[in-house]
Amino acid sequence: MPAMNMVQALNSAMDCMLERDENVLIYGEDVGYFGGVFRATEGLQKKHGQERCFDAPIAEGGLIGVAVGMGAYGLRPVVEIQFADYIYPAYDQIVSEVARLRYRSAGQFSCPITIRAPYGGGIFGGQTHSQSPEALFTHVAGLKVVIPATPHDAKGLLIAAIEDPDPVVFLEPKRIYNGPFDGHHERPLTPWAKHPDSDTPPGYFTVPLGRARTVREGGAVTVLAYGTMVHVALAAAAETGVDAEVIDLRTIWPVDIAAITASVEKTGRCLIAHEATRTSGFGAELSALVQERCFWHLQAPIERVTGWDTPYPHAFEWEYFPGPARVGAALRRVAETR
Amino acid sequence: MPAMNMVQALNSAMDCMLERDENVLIYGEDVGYFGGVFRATEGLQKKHGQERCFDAPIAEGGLIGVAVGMGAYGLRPVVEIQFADYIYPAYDQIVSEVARLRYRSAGQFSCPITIRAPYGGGIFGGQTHSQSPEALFTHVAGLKVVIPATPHDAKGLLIAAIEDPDPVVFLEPKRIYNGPFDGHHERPLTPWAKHPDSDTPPGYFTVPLGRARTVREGGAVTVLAYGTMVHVALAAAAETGVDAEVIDLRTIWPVDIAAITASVEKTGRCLIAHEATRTSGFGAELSALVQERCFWHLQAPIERVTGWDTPYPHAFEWEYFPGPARVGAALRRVAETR
Amino acid sequence: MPRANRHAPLRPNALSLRIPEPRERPGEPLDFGNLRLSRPGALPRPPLDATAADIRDLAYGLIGVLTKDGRAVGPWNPGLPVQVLERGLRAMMLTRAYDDRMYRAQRQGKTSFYMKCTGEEAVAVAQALALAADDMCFPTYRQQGLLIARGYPLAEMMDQVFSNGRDPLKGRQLPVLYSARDFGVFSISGNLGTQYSQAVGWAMASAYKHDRRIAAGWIGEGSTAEGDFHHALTFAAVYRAPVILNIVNNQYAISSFHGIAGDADAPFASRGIGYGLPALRVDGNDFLAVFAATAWAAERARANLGATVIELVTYRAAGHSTSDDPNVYRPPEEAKIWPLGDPIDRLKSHLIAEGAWSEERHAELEKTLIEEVRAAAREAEAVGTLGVGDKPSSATMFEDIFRDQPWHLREQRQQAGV
Amino acid sequence: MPRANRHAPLRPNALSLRIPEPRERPGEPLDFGNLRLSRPGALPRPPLDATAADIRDLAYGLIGVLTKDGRAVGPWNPGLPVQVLERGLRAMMLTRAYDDRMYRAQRQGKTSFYMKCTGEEAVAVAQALALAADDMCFPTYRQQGLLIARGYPLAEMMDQVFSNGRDPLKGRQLPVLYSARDFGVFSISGNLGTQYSQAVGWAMASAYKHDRRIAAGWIGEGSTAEGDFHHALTFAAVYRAPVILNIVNNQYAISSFHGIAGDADAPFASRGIGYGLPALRVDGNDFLAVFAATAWAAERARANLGATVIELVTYRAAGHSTSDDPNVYRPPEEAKIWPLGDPIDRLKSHLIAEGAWSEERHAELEKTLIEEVRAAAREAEAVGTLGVGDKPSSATMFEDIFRDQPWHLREQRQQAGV
Ligand SMILES: Cc1ncc(C[n+]2csc(CCOP(=O)(O)OP(=O)(O)O)c2C)c(N)n1
Ligand SMILES: Cc1ncc(C[n+]2csc(CCOP(=O)(O)OP(=O)(O)O)c2C)c(N)n1
Ligand SMILES: [Mg+2]
Ligand SMILES: [Mg+2]
Repeated sequence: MPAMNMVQALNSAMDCMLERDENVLIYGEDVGYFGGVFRATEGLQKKHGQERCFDAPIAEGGLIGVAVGMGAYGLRPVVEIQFADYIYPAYDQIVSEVARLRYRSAGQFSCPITIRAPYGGGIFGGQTHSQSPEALFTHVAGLKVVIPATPHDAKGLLIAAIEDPDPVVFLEPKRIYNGPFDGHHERPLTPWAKHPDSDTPPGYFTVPLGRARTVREGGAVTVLAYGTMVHVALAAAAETGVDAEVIDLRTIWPVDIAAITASVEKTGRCLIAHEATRTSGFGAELSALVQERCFWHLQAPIERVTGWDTPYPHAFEWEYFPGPARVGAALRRVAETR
Repeated sequence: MPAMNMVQALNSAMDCMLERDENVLIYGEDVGYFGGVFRATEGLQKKHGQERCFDAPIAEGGLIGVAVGMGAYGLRPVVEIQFADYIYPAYDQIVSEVARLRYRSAGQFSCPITIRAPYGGGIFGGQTHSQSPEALFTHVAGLKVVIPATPHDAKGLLIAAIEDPDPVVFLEPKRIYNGPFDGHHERPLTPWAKHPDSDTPPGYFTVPLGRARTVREGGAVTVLAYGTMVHVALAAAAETGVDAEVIDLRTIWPVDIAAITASVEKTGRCLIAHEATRTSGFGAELSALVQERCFWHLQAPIERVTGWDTPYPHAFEWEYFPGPARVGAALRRVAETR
Repeated sequence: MPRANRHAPLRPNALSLRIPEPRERPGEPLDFGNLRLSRPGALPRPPLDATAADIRDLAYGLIGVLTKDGRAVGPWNPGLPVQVLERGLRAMMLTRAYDDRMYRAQRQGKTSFYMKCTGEEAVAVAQALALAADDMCFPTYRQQGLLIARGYPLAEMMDQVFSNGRDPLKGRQLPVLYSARDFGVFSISGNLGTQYSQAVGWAMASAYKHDRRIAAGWIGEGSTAEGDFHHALTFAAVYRAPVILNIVNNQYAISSFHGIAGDADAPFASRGIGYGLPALRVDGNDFLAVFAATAWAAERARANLGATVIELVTYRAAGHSTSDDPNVYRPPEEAKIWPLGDPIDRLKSHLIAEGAWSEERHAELEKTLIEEVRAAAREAEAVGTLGVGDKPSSATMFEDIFRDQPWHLREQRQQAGV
Repeated sequence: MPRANRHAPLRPNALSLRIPEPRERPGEPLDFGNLRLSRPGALPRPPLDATAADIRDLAYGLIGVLTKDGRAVGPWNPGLPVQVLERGLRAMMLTRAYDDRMYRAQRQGKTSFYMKCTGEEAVAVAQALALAADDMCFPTYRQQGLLIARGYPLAEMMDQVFSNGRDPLKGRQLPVLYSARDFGVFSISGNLGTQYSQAVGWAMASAYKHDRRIAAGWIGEGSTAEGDFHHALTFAAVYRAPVILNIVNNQYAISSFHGIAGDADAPFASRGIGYGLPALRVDGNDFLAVFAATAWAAERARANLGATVIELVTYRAAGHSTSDDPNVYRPPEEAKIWPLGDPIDRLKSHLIAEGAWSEERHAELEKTLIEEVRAAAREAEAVGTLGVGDKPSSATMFEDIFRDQPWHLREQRQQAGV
């Protein structure tokens, strides 16, 4: 199978769906002729035509409002929000309309739209190009939230999201677009081509929503992660020697609760890692779920390693980013607490 | 001291601040001549003049954007969002501007604004007049979130919020505007006048932000609640006979962590109650905090009694609302788990 | 003196804030100075392919057809056959009878909430008749006339208002937030403005699929201040979407008057001008004018010439909803002396002037319609009213969040014991 | 054929979607057909108290003062003393020199990101000179000329760009997102559009306090599509706020051209018309025209007559930022043959035509300014550049979230070990 980086995999997924389903169309800021600021839609307008992939005005609320109408007509729009940090102007349309339409119309109307947005830190983007807003969507009934960690999953999950009958917020960890960044910014980035999970079928395939993937088996501590933090967690496990079981959640809501509880019941210990600010981050929900379901198995407090409760400061990229050192230290604490 | 209901107490707080500080002004939809759909600003325009309390266009994003500019000038605007369910069009201004201004300008500019919004269910308002979005604000670094449960606290906390140098999201449990509703919708509502906490000083006073209040001492289970749920929890405790310690958080962020841990270390058990949807609700953060800090004291799993992960359905007001029966049953479970 | 605007600066050359005030408050003399009226028949009807730039003036006048004495005059006279006029009159009268009944039902505690469109019936009814049956409507809560004109069963509307066991929306929505896919009416949102850009999206989809159907969106004058209004006009202009963007100016939001939404210095219709969209300002209580303007915009959209903005000037004769008393914030007599009159009276007078109608037939029809409503109400109330009788099963509360119910909702349903 | 719009319907009378395309793409002939030019001096300068309705035409023409041969003509000629023109020329040239230096610094890896305003210098510089020093500015990232014209120290601007130990913003903001309260410049947001309604709020506050200061907001033509733009115009109109609302139309967003923001059928200035706001469309590369239009709007606002919308037509000669290569999406030669020329060249020619300037003095000044910038750069780089040398202490990362640091941030600071 061809090795793809994550951008190529996303591009391939959209190319494939434009090919298969004429109800699929793509629009967003700079996605047409230019191909998107991260090149995810490069070549798609040229290949499939202007009406299938085009530029839109800078109005995220408008992008989503229009998508709701298109979805009601029967189309499956794939909307790119240039950075997750800029999704808030669309928050009312997402929370009040996208998420509720099927419910409030008792199934008369649905909203089969996919909202793509690059998210996360590690690129010196400062506080408005580095955010991780996933928890602002997991709290909203009616939304699915998907976050891939490899090119293979990025393609399979994006196709599954586009085909899903319900709205999907598809967050792309932009720091790993080009390679499995593990938090070691001082080292050169290994390109995806050198990573087995870059093997991606050229054609149509899906990775089902709602299923986690155990990327490292282990008996000592369960690590729950997604996006870039999956690779950071793997690095931390390798460097500390802690026999961690690292689970890539992939779909963070509805989360694969069975996979989580099975693992924690086995290890008795749990560490949660995400880039988002700590308070009311998705880690809080994971912690509560694990505590409620695995209380009698827990041998140590569940810990959270997260971004700080501050905006993401430009000069402190690595002081802010929860890298392998912080994750590793927490891993040791959780593993060694008696 | 005069007995006030919660609306009178809020009105009195604003009246008092309009009197004391000419930099305080109030605006929002229907708050001027009409006095607000819940009458919270009744008479304030007539008494203090049009420029001090006036109607605004129906554009929540505009209401807050304008408030940011006023705050930068040096005013202390108090903005009413007619229902918390309608705050989302302002979400970008709140998250990207209000919450971050002091930080990103390194203190050159601040945002001393107060955003008032009635929230919560129990009034047959359907899914767009019943929401509890507090967790969407606790996740945002730079916001304080305050929720009063009595007239006395409503006035003291609102004055403290208006005087606070930083932005405060002030959520008002509209179901208890007129009386301490405890979830027993089948019984007539006791008016505030009959409740000791309606005693409210007529003049200026504050209730400090960041401090919880133990409304019922007990040794068996710590119950963490705010807003209407404080009264539901008290009813559940009384009805089950469980010796619960009920804590009214009052300021949910930054939360009074000392009060929480002290109580849970004493009881070894904890129940969290809120109206908001369960997943990624503020209960998740409370659960995570308690588990992290009191793990070795916990004798039973921390439970959450919350709204369901659905919109608030008009016909199912009481099936949705987490009333004393559900809270009571959970209280028993938590108390009796061995 | 609180009411007065402090326009006179305190210090020389000091600035001051202007807070718009209506010209009339309870107990004050009435004056409709800001209405910008035109003589019926006075304004031209441009060719379909006129550019927005050619017809800017139409945003500042008031397109009208019906004269005081009930004659239909001028280029906008659609010259409709009597049968169509009678259908329109009937639908408007039925809408009013329905509103009255449901309003009383709420007062009797049979439901939690209700909103009338009294005085504004011509807007939804005439527009429903001017559109094709399969054109898609994105209304607010005040266009119940669309459903009624399109023949949606009254009893089913009532089922929704009562959230009873037969409510097509399973008791999930506040009364009047209907959804009727099969009648080309989109799910009505409780959040103002959101439907406006959605209407544009639906129209873009129709164009994308080389369909022939167009969309229509409605928004209240107060809600034009929301960002969605601007998004709708922007996207409609950019992609030349086949959509009609209606602004229903009924003079009030809840308590606040049109001036708070920003028409002191320019009428709402003129908002369209800055986007290069044709903008028509229409007497919304003139059935013929509303029909003609809508038909013009619909033809234009179907000819692939893009969107039209229409301001429909009308008057909200009732309270905003069952939750407010309008006499607190506006003069009670205002409705009666409203310069544009009542849409039903005016169409009635026209039909009578045309010799096609009479007071007797009118009274007769009114009786019939009230009876029709009463029968529907009996049927719906027999099923159930809010909290009484048959209601949707509680288990449905956990359905339709997603097409397939995930584990957490299954679990919660079990916890709820339903 | 992807590029072509399928305007020809597939089926008879079938609808189709219009996707706006610029008239030129790389490798295609150039044509500035949509520029709506007017002859310099051709448009009238209305009295301050003219109503918006009186002067609608000014939104469709192009206010200009400088002729091709460098003469200043017409009613908008502000007749400025040579010293002011020289100050303006100097500030524009300094801005360009600063941009060039910082752009290279980014290329050399001394910072993460940079944005130039090359070709647009007249906008911020002429407006800074036309405003009072204590009027409050709410700019975007492309009005660095405001800071430079108001005398903000270059080295401090560089400290911000380098996020070094002397950065007044403590390394928290992306380069160019300055904040300079003491110079009347609001904290620049990374989120487009938000500052626009904030400017209106500041102006409302000034009016509320019977102050004399006014506010000015800037927004790019691409960002006018955001809801904040609409909120700003709505609130400014309703409360008659003393604010100048500038739309900087530099033809491009990032890669997308002005047509995607919706000016195919109406210029951006005309957006103001629907709110009843005076709207001026101005040659943004004509220093004198920009100054005169801004002065007119400022005087009007100070006279308590409210807000003015100004579209400044200019051209973004450089890339959007250091992150894009403009030659991928637009013809490289476009900048050179841009009909409105270069603002610095044009003011220079005017001064020479006036006999107040010469090529020699110009070259001389250019050298001096480049030296001034180099000196400032040396100073700033000596303190530190991104990741090198002195940077703010990590502990500051946890400060200024609130005025007083709450327990959770104290705790997190300790966990961070700083
Ligand atoms: C986003 C939002 N903000 C506020 C409200 C509360 N609200 C409901 S109706 C209304 C007034 C709307 O006035 P208008 O747009 O003129 O419509 P009308 O009721 O006159 O038909 C308000 C403020 C809401 N439903 N949604
Ligand atoms: C809300 C938001 N959406 C998207 C972006 C990404 N973005 C940054 S600049 C830009 C283009 C802005 O174009 P324009 O408004 O014309 O300003 P210009 O750069 O031309 O001065 C975009 C899309 C953003 N910063 N904020
Ligand atoms: Mg209205
Ligand atoms: Mg631009």
